[in-house]
Amino acid sequence: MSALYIIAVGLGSAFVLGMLNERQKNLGYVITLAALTVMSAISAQWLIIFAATGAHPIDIFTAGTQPPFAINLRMGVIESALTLLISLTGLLSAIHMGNALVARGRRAMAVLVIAIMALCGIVLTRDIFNLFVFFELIVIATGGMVLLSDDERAVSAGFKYLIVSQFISVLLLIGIIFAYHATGTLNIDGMAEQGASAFALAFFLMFIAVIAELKPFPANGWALDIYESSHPGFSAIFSAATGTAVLFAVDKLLLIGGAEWFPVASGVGIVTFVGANLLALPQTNDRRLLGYSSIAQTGLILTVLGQQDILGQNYLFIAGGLLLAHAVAKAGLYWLSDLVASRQLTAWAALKERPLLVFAFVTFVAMLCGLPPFPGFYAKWELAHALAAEGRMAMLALILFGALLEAGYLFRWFGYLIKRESDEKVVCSATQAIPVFAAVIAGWVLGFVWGELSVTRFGLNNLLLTLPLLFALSFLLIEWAPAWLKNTVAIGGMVAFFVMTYAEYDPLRLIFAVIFLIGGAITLLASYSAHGRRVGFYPAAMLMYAGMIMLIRTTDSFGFFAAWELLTVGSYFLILRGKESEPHALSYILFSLGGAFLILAGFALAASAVPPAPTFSLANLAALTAPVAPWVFVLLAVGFMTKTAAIGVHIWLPGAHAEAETDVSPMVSGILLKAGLYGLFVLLMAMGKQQLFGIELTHALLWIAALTALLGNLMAIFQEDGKRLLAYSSIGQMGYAVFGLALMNHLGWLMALMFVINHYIYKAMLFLSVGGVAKRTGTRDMYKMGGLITLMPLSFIATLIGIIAVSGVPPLSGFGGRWIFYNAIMTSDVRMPMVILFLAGPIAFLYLFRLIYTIFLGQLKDEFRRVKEAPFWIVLPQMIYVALLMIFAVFPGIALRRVDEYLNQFFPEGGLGWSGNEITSAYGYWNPVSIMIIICVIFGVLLAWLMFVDRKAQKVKQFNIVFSAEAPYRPETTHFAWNFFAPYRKALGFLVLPLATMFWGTITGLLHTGADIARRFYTGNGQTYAFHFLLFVIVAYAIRIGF
Amino acid sequence: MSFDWMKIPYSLLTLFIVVNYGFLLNALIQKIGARVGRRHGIPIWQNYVDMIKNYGLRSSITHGVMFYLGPVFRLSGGVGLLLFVPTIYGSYMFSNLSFAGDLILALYFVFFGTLGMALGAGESGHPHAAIGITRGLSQMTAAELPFGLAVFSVALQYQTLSVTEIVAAQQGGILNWTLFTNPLAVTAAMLGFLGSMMRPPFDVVLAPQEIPIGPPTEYHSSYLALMQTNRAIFPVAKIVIYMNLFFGGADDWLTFCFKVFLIYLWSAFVGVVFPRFRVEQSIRWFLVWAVPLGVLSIVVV
Amino acid sequence: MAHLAMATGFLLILIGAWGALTNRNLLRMIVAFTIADTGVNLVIIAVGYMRGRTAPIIDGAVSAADAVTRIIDPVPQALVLTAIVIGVGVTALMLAYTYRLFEKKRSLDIRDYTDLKG
Amino acid sequence: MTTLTIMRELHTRLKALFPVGELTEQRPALGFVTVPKEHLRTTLMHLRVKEGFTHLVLLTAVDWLEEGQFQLTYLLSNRPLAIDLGLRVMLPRDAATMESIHDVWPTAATYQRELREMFGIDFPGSPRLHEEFILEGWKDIPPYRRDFDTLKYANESYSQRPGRETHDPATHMKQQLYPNGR
Amino acid sequence: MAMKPELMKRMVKGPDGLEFEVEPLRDYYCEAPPTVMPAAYIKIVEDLFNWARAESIWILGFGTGCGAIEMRPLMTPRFDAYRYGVQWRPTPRQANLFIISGYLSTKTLKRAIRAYEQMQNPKYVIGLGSCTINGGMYWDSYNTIKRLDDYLPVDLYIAGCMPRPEALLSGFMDLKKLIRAGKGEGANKYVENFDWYKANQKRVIHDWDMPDYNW
Repeated sequence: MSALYIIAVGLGSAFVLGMLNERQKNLGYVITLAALTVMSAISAQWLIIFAATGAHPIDIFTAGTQPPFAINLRMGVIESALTLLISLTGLLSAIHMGNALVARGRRAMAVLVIAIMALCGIVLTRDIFNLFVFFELIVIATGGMVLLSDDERAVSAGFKYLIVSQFISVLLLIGIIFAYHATGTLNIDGMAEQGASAFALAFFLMFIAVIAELKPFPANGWALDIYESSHPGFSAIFSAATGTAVLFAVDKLLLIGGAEWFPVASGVGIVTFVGANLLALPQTNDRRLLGYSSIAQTGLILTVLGQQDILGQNYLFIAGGLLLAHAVAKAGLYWLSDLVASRQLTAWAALKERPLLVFAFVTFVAMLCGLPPFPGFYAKWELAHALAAEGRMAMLALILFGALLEAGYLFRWFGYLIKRESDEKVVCSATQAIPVFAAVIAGWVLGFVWGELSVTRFGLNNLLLTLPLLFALSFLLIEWAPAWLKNTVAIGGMVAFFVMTYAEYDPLRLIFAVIFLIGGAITLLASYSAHGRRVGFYPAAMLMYAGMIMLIRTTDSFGFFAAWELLTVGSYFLILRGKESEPHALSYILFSLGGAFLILAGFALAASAVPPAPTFSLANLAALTAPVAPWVFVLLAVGFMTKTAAIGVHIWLPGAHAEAETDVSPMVSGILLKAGLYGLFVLLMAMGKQQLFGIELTHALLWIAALTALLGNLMAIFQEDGKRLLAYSSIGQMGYAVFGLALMNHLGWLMALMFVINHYIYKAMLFLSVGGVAKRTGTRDMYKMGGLITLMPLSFIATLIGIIAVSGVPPLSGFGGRWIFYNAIMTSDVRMPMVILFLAGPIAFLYLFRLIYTIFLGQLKDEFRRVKEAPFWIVLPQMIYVALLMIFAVFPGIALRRVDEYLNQFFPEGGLGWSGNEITSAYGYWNPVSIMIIICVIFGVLLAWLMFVDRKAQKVKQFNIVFSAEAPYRPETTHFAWNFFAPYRKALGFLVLPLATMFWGTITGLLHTGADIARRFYTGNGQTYAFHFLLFVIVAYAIRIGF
Repeated sequence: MSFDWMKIPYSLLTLFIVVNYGFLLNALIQKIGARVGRRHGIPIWQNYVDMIKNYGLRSSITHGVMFYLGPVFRLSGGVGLLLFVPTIYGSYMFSNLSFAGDLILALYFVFFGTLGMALGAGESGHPHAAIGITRGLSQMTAAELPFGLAVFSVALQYQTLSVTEIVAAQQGGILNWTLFTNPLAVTAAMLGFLGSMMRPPFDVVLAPQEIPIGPPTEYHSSYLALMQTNRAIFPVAKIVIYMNLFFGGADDWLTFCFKVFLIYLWSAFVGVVFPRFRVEQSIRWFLVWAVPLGVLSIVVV
Repeated sequence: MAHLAMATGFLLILIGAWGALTNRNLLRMIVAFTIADTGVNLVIIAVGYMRGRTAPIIDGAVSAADAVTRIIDPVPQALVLTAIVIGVGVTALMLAYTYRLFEKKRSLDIRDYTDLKG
Repeated sequence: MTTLTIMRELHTRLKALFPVGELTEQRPALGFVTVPKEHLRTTLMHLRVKEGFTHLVLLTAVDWLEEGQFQLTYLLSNRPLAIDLGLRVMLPRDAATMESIHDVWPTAATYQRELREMFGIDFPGSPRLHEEFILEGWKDIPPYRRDFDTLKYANESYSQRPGRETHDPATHMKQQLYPNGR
Repeated sequence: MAMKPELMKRMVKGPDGLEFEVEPLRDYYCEAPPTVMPAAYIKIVEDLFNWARAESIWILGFGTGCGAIEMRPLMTPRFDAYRYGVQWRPTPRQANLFIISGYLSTKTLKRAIRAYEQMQNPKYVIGLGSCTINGGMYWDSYNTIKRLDDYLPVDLYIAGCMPRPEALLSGFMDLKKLIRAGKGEGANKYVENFDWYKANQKRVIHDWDMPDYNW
């Protein structure tokens, strides 16, 4: 059926509706739905035709003549897709607004149909004046639709909109008529042939008017009022469909304007993207926030349109991906917002009782943030690479900055949804659910389509076809199952995957694979202790593990980045599940996304120098040379270090790890942190030493690592919260590992690997045991515990072994790490950072002793006299870890020897010698078996002696202590635990001022203050908005054309 | 693995000599301290008597497993530290069990006893024990730092981590000692040494008048006897490391006794002259006076 | 003549814009917009005008054959017609809105309708 | 001006304001006056605020068993002038209750605790008044009351070692030093 | 008898919400009775031990009365008790000798009993000054015990008010002889007559708020 029928059906049904009896409301509604269905069907039919056959666009001539004498419409693959999007949005919104439409009657329905028709018209038409007419129709229709809302304030919002629209139409008309005067045609293609330079001012007027329809920042106050007050069904159209149509109109105008107008589009776009996102930060009203987000997204797409000169034909892939993701997600969110009774963001917490709706929300937020596997992700990747390839790093930086802001408020919102309390009930009728889930399905389908497109166009990878991700996503389908079943499936899947693939890894990756898969499976054993269905846990956890295993399996930059994002998102959901984790999860995702964006920028920059873009083998990083290479290094290194929580970007870690659930903490600490280390491994393996401004970057890394180790350890000793203590300890341990890597020699790397293995084992073990204690005692404050050794002996043993291992005291495996460390720094010529690391070493004793003493030793408290040992499933993995630790302590060779050989290809010099049980380096030697035997023998002999001479010792109770001849008052006042290292704080407390927290706090504070100041310009007065608009035009004119 | 079983009696011989020397040395140093105060001081065999008495006590109590194991850890730490380092340079008999590891092993094994003791004292549930441990650990972090730096400086200087090789490099005249070839490192280490000997001005850990008497508050009878034995072994074992690293090691037991005595005397000498620091004062003292020397020694070596 | 019309048109647009921006009264603003619309229409007409030609009506006075040389460009006139229609529609809508607003708050001052902002 | 005249002038001023008794001049820098119970607080406040007696040296009691009265003595000190003034308050012994002054001088709370334990004088509102102070588990009448027979109590509670002799120190030493008499 | 509030039974709610009773005297203190500790089976070993005990007298640093001031000079160059293997320990766990240095008020008696019981067998008590013998100048005091051996097994009295340090040194010598002769069995005597001692103690300590034996 001809595309003209879209218009015809729209107009015709509107007329029919107009002729209906006022009371035939249901009939009218049926007609409306039918009309919209037909319009959608036509669009869909054309889309299928074009997509299947790759046919050329078809021009439809009206009035029987060719342009310029008559209006012509064009239907192509893009047009069909857009009209389908618009009409489907319309249809779904109509379903969604069913009650409101029926209540308001046929006029409202007619206006809706007209609006959709006009939007399709904008997409289809190739005539500039026709464009104007459709625009005016939309203005009128919008004016009508706004009144659908129950919100009284919508009326004033609509009026403001009309005021500004009047100005826009004046500009547009004047522009059109002068453009016509100059070219003698109204046909867009005709005008394009002549070029806009002949009628620059006229074109400027048209262009700026159309852009104004996109509600560019800061001339957009009027539009936000509409978003906030109108019916969410209409807001969905206003955001998704109107935005789409107008963007396409801009695209058409850019045909006329040509390359010299691209910068205008880019400039307006990027200012809008950043500005609107910034202003969205302080919003508390959900719909207004969505409005800002819509504006920001259109701004981003406008930017992409403006970058056509470098994007070439890819701009459709990028802009399309962004546009579709935005439209689907935004429409979905608006529809979803109707289910929430109150308008504060926090009121969305009501949704959390409905897992499906939460899933929908997650899908939409992920789409908006451009997370894999949604279209925005592929688009973002392409865009970044294209921008970097042309050296437009400033633009890329702005885009990423804006995207980070957007992620900030969206994830904060998601945090509210999951973590806040709401006493409102969500009532979700079928008509409200259908559109939302249609959008969800559309989102996933689009993700698949864009994945396929990325394969065919760029040779990227369709993430939705990768096995680990599919495995993770499949847990969504079995969410109804009990937790133990899902846990078994998860463990089985991970082990099976390892068995299937272990032969494919080189020794280095094998270690990571073992930790990620087998290690992950062991930590999952602890999850058997959870009851119920544990909705949301397994998809998130499996997503994280999928990301991690994809990370080490991939060889190209795209796969790496995609995996990185997946594991970030998965771990975010996991962390968010913790009790008080809302702010910490937010800072985690922000730092992680910030880091991910740096990685993206780094890859993009690298790709610009190592073809083939847009994805390249990671090994090719080695081919990078001077001007680019150090920057790539810096970007990637900083990106990875946000994950290893290097000092400065560490502030997310303590809260995130401490607040996470008992079995999640070991995952995110013991396993997830290794992803960052793996990234650094890959980076350094490929790029080695780089210099920037004469600074050896690995030296800078050494400094950062040493400071991280020192300050992480120092901060750990002042924690009262056991899990926080462990979290800070992780920061310190990661400092050691990064230090080893940055040493850039054989033993340094071996040490880093040793830390990878050790840290996984003992940190997972310690987190489990402390988590188990916290679970039993109901608190994480260590000073509230004490004396639990007899009640929780197994947890105590795990902790004891753990702290001996962490501190590096022989004979346990921590010593191996220290031994390799000393041998490694012997060959390094950088000495000052080592001094810092030396200081960090003994400090570990302080917090480790505090951990075990204040929890297990000292005085048992009244209320914990009856606590039981931690649940079996939490103790079991700990015991496995104890065994592993012992084995690894005595036979480090089983893991290290192969890696040692493997590292020879990078650093032929300075490996270890393995003769029998003895391990030798160029400087020293170490015989773990002998050490273990000697120490055990000495210890055993002395113990036997003591047991002989002291065989009659009377076991006494906790208050049988010499208390200066007094009696202890209560266990609480006798247990010395709070502010345990007070003298240390007096001496060195100044080192642990929370400078990084203050720094980031100031930055976010400044952003919020700035946004709040900017908000004051949005006075709510329609005239002010009109004035903003005129000012915007003038400024744009001044910048573009000059006075 | 072929193990040289003769190592065992030889090591026990070393242990025997060092224990006795340690007992006598402790008493001697105590007597020297007493003479500074113009007292007669304890009999030279007093430490033996005390130890026998403590073993001879008939009753004892225990607060739990870790409390029981604490002294065992402590003494194992001392014995192990002694045996992991060759005592007499060039002697097969008295190279002890140093085949198991190098300098790093010795450095980290120092903490074995400390940690075990801290755990044992911790289980006694006595707040003074915990306070003493926080003080001890806090001070240790600062006091070990200059020593660690000096050790690293020496290792860099001789390009080895093997104690035997370090001693070997210092042979051939007093001027080959690290004391003269790397005076900065030695100075730093000897300042750090003061902090690890539990003598004034760094004895706030025990502080008998204030938190009687810190970690061992609850220990008595045979536990205390074990700890006394360690008191005899541990300083000597530690001094052996200093001697080997900085003062040319010892070729025979006579040199050994003499050097150990002199090094021990250094801490006693400072101890009788200076009053006591608070913990944060001693931390600052080490960071201000000793650590910069250590850093300097690493930079210039 | 055409220039005069065009100048008048722009003047009207400016007056309309000025009026819309300075008047607080909703009705006055609508009037101002109408003036601006008129101005725009005038400009369009003026752009399409060609000296010495006649109206683009093909009847007895102007035959279809020589229409190309005799009549002025018909397109702007067609556009104006459309523009007028649309202008009327928008004006009507604005008036309806004003009525609703007035019903709600009994005020015609635009400053009273700032419930939504920021 | 001598300390004595200062003291006398102070007494004159006090007398004009409060119904205080005559000044007992113990030493030039130490005097005592008797104050009615109900005027104690105002007098104390006046001395503290206007006359510079900022320091409560002690608060103690005397048991005038025969008069059936307790005498409380509030000893105040004026540091700059280096003079001490004691305020005496007489309480009936059978209803020994006195207003607490711990809000004026916090140290008074300790004295009042002691007085309650040793004399049984009540100070309503004084902090921790009824906690044991020196005696633990005391069940008899307060031991500083003069009707408490300490010897009898000691004999009842403790076993005396037989063979104990008591000597008057003066005669005993005389006998020791000059056994032959003089 | 008024029990201190912290020693009273109390209901406590565990983290799992279950309530249970905590009785401090039962739950926080060891209730085991003391036992007689026999000498080493082999006589020569016991002789060696007795010699060592005699030559290594560790005094508990606990001054109960004015006699405490006489013990300080013992550590000074003039008297230097260290010569004789005598030294002070700050904790009863490590001390063997308890010197009750002068008058002992009932309140201090309670602390003295605690400290004594926390010392390890064998342990010795010296009563210093006439107050420990028969009350001395406090013979009629309502608050001071008159005969120390009613409450603790005294090995040796040093008479005087106060005895000078020389007398103390002489007392140490006598104590050494006792110990070496195997007569320093006060601890076992205490256990053997435990009920008698406890009865005496409880008669004067009215607020007995500790277990019968303070381990």
